Amino acid sequence: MGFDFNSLLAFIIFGVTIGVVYGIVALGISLIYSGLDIVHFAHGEMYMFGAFFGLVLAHNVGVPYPVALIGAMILTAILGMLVERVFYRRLTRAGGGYTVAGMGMIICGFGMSVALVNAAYFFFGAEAEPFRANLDYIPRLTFPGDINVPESYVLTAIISVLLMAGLHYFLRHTKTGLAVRAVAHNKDIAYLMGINVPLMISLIFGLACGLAAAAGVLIGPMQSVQVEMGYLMLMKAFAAAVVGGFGSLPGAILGGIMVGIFENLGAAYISASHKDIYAFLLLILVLMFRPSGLFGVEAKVKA
Amino acid sequence: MLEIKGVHAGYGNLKILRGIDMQVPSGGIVTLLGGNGTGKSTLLKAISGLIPLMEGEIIFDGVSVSKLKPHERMRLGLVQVTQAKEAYPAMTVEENLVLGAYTRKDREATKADLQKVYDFFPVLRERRKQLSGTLSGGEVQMLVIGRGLMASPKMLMLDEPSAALAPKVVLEIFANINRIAKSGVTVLVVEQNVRMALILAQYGYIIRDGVIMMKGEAKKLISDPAVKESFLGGSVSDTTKALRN
Amino acid sequence: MKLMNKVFAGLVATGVGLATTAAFAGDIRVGITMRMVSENGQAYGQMVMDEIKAINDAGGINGNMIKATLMNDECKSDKGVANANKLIFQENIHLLIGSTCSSVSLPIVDVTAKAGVPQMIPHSTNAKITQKGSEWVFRIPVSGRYYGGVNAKYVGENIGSKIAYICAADAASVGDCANMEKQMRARFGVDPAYRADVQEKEVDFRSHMQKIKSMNVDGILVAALAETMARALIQSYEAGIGEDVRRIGSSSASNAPVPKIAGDAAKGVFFTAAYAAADNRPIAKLFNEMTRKRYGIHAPDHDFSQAYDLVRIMEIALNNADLQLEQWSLKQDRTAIRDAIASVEGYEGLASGPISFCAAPTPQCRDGNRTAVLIGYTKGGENFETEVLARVTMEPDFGLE
Amino acid sequence: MVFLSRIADLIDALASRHRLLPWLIAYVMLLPLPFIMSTFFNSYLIDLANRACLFILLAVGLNIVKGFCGQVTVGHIGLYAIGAVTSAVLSLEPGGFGGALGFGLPVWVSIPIAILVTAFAGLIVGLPSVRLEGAYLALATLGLGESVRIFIAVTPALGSSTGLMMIPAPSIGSFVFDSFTSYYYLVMTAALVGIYFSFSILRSATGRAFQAIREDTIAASVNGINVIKYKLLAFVLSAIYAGLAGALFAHMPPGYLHHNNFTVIEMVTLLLMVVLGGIGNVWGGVIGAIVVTIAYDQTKDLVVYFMDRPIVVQPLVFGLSMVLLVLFMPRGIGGWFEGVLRNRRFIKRSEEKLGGTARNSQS
Amino acid sequence: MALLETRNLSKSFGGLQAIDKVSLKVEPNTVHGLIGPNGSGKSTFFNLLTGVYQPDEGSHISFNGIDITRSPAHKIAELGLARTFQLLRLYGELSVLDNVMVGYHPHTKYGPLAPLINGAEVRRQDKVVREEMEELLEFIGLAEYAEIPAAELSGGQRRLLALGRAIAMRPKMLLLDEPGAGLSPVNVDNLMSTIMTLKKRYNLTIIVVEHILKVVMSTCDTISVLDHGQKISEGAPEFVKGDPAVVEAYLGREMADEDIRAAMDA
Repeated sequence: MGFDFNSLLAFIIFGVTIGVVYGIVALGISLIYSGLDIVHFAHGEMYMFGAFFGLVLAHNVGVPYPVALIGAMILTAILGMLVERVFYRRLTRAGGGYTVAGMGMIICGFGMSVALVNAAYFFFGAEAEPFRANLDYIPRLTFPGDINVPESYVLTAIISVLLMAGLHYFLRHTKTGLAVRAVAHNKDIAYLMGINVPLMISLIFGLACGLAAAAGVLIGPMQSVQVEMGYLMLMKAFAAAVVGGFGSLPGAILGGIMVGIFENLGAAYISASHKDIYAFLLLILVLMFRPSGLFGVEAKVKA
Repeated sequence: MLEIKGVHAGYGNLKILRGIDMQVPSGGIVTLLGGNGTGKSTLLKAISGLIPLMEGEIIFDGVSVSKLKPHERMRLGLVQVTQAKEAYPAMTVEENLVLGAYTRKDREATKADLQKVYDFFPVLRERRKQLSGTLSGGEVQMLVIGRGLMASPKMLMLDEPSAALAPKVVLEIFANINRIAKSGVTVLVVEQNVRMALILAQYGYIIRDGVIMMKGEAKKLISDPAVKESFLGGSVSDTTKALRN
Repeated sequence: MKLMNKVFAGLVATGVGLATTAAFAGDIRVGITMRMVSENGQAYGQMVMDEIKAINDAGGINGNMIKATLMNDECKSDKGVANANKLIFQENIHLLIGSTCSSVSLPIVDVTAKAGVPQMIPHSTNAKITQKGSEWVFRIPVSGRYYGGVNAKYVGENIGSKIAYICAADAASVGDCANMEKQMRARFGVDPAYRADVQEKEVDFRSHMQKIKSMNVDGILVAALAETMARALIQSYEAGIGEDVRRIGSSSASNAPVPKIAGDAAKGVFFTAAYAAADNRPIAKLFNEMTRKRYGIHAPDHDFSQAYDLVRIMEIALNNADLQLEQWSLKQDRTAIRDAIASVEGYEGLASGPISFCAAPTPQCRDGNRTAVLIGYTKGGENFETEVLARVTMEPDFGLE
Repeated sequence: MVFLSRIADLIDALASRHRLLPWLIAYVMLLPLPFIMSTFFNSYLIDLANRACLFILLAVGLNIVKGFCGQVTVGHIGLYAIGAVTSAVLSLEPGGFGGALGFGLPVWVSIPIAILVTAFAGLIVGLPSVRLEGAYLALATLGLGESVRIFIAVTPALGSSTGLMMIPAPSIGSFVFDSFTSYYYLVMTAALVGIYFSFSILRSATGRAFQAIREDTIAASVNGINVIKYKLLAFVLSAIYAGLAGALFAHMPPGYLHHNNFTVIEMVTLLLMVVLGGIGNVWGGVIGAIVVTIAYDQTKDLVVYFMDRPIVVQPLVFGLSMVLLVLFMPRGIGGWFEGVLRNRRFIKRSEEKLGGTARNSQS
Repeated sequence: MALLETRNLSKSFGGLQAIDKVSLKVEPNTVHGLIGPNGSGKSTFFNLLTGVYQPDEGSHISFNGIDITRSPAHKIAELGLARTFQLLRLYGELSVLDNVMVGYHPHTKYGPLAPLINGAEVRRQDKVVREEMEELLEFIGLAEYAEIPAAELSGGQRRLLALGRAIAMRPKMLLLDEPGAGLSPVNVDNLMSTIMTLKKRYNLTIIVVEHILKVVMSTCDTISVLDHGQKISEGAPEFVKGDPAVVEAYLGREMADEDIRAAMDA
């Protein structure tokens, strides 16, 4: 296959557009990790539930797409908080405080993931559903070299930027955001500051799950919505979070974009059938040689 | 102000405090002395609510707080200043201080208090935009005390304010604590530095193995040979004397 | 803690208890293993069970009831083999129906061959299933080797020979792709203009479409399972590939999710399958009506028709077989059923053409259905519409070396 | 409780005669199982027992790295896949039916080679553990395990989507291990030997070193344990178990392998076995494997109708039970079992000491 | 010849100089005390000696004539340098007996794979080791708790076990990190007499970090004083006691109580 800059540019653009979605999910994973020291293995299912909530709102209730997006974020946030309250909290408290990761947490996360997927079968069925959204008000971008970027991707990019900016503003410039950061760093001291730590933990979980839901609703119109969509996204998002530096929020987005570009280039120039391996490869390489991630500051690696 | 009645507490099955009784009268400074692993940090955690009580009761300002969560106790004005190493290093000095006032709703008064803290510790004003991780040990200690003050406490509990600080800085910090007490805040200082703490405080408790071994007026304790005898973590001169006896 | 222990002890006890349920005489025992996780999968399973119940309600087979046991194999070979073993050795079935996935049917062929149990394949197109030389296997659907030939012939004659291939990594699609490529080469001497092997559940085809766009191909073959194919179709339009480039589907294009998800992008797609909902025969219309009413689907795809045909062929064979249905006669009854199925000839059901089997354990005998229909979508979406472009019957040994 | 104690006493008594005696008796007791099953129940149960034995091997192996050594690995199923595919490819006829790679080696040669290859792969899976721990290690091993599966799924030489088929069954002379019963003797022996070796490791300096690393890595290194070496050793040992289980799975009739036998769901099942049995407990892994295999088999046709839709509830129950187990029974069945035995030993020792002059400890 | 010698030992974490060019010699068969205020770097010093931390460039540590500056922790342990931890770091889930048997690990004569290859030899040797370790437990008074998980012991018993685990390593030198923390004075006395007995019995050289000055003063032959990562004084207890640098580090300027009080009131 000949090499030309136009197609290279195209692959990079495609990588970025899908990468931001990885980034949003990774953002949630990073948020939960830095806040609660939990690697949330059921986050892909939150993403899936978010997509379905959005679908139900948009198709069955008939609200406009942006409303469905916000509604799905809220509903999934509530679901996430419920799961955290009912299950994870028990596990963390047993270990004294809110920080006991390790094996129990990982197994619990996997079990939760399996349970949520199968609960979703009950409600949504196994069939893939198309997510049709009227996005005529979004411009369709055309890049030089005849590269089309459809509306849904443009919208995704815009919303991702908005979400990131919103999250940044919330964490840096509001009092609650300050409290969230305090809880993330050390729960005991946050308690002594008079912060309602359990509430903040719920908030962190809710926020993270809301972000995953946003990713689900955004990706709906690009791909279809299906109960088993979560797992692969989870893997990509993990890769993104690790590449960007676990716990680093801007790193998560950058990591997502890197994973997106990396796997698109790999698929285009090496082999398309190994596409999913590239994300893992990146994940493993980063973990082996720079566990703190490419943009991370601090990683929980032993001394 | 604070009354502790027969408190038993610990972690999991491990009981560390075995029946602590203590009173901190309103106004003034009380010190709690003890070496490493004697249970003084555990007692502080029990008072501020980070660990649940197994037995006993804690009454603050006439209200039983035994069942309250830490943030609820803090809203009553029972504020604990953490050890200096527990400032939030990734936040700026000002963010740390604002966090101290997290529970307060009165914005204007909070702002005024922020200025008051800056007046109290001018060095913090100079460094308000710096990340607290870049401060020196003494500055961080001032920061955490200032953060405690931001909550407009009725009672302030300090956890080893002299730890890992140069003697000169310790003196400065203790002078500040004295000023805070004079402004009407009740202070409980937990210390290993016996002599300095007993000079600062009016009343002292000595804890060992999870029980109060000795208590009394600071002036009496400081000259009590029994204190020197029993308290083995004291200064060299104290110990030297103890050895000679 | 104590309670949990009791629960598990109970579980184990029930397990052993269930395992001892002895098979009783007088019933024709049929075991079914299929993928029950997808909605369609459940609907087929449901239909097979419903049809068997209808037979029973109408008096059974010569007065004997059919006792059907349905198990889910999740489209996983180890689970499918375990199901088959359980059905054969624990339930003592006379006949096995399964599986819907080629990768599960393939190992089960060996199980049934060794145990001596007739196996009817409801929906697995991989050509190797019948090439293993088992006396006991019967395939109702059209083998993948025929599809490739029909597709290639039509494409080469009507569209052009410059074709781009997008092949997903599931067993059926890999076969479809390879067969089509082979036939295009054999018939027209052309190699693929572009070929991309993608993952089974690939979601992003844009880089391939971008490359294909710059190549001015005559057509694009998308061989993938339904949802994956639908995504590829949509993205081909998003990339700006015009309608003049024909989209060719693999046989999964017959599944309802394709037009449902792809929407307008499904229009103009054509593919080969074993049944067309646009079939005008009265029996087909009745069948469409029946599935629509019973299972609430817009139009049955060829998986439904094949499952339906399977039950009918089974009914014919069971009626013809001389069955004792006693405890001692299990082996004899199984052989009788096998021979009865092998002697079904010229069955005209819903399928595209007549289905005939014969006794030899060869693909020629056991790939009973050799007629593929060329179908085109004229409208996408939930209420999709199709048209029949052609109907082609192949020689029995077509596609075999 | 008393009953358990009795059995333990009996085993102790037997072991004091000769330490292999309990094992031999267990082996002899397991020998007639296929005949009992096929006579009184049905021969499918032998097949079930065979699969249970494979899972016992896997679970016991996983326990070495996870339970003894405390390394959180989620890539074990990838090793299982490597063992299976290697042995299959080596023993398949060249240019055989499936279109996959084949070397035509005898099964008895291919299995040991597969174990060696898997052991080497285990070393590689273990490498991240040198630098990473906890969640990071879980992610790295998950990535490696999934990469193995995807690699198999897209490589035609390794079966890809059609799978590897007609993998020969092991044979001695003209006797072929292709029936449930004959294969039972193969896998049962392997499982029992596996359990025995697992105990041997646990009760040696090697096992103590593993556990010390699990409890406190820094203390272990200061106690003179080469932490890196022992961590890798644990990975390699568990890989050997996985490789053996994989190879035996590959050659088990009908001799078919497909990449979807090695997905994360299978890994989760394996985790469930280990957790249910009790992490770090050898018998726990065995009990877990047996219980889960039977429960899985018996619930697979359990269907519940919800909104007129038939729902296979098993995976849901399975996921939930995993969460609940971790929450309410974190030490599993084996942990409870262990507690009973430990109390028994303590009581015994105290009785021996009764009246002795053991110096009392302080405080 | 000194058994342990450090030259210019330094370690910094980020910007913080935890240990700053400390040179130290420990003679065989002595008890060497290491004291200093909180945060003066005593624990870091131990961590450097035992290979838990890697020292900075230019540092040098030799033990028994062998350079161990960059040796990994397990190699150092094999050379005969054992230690206890301030937070004990026992293997909580392991039985008391197993804890000390792990301590014996450096002297295990069979390879790690021996249990798979030569089980009989493993059992024979383990039996010998077990008897020896039970004897040790008997000596420290934990024999009847041998089968109990270490986590279920009381505080004092745990300290003893930590000591026992270190002794089981058959070390030439033992580093004790605050062995008396959290013990009552009576128990501290008991502990010290136990340590001294052990020293004689096993012919040990000991470095002890301790807060309780009484312990240090009464048991040590030599004392080194650390402050802010630097060695500020060294010598016999009597000398250290009177060294103005030490007094300064612990007390600040020599001030009368009244002067301090006045300064606080200012």
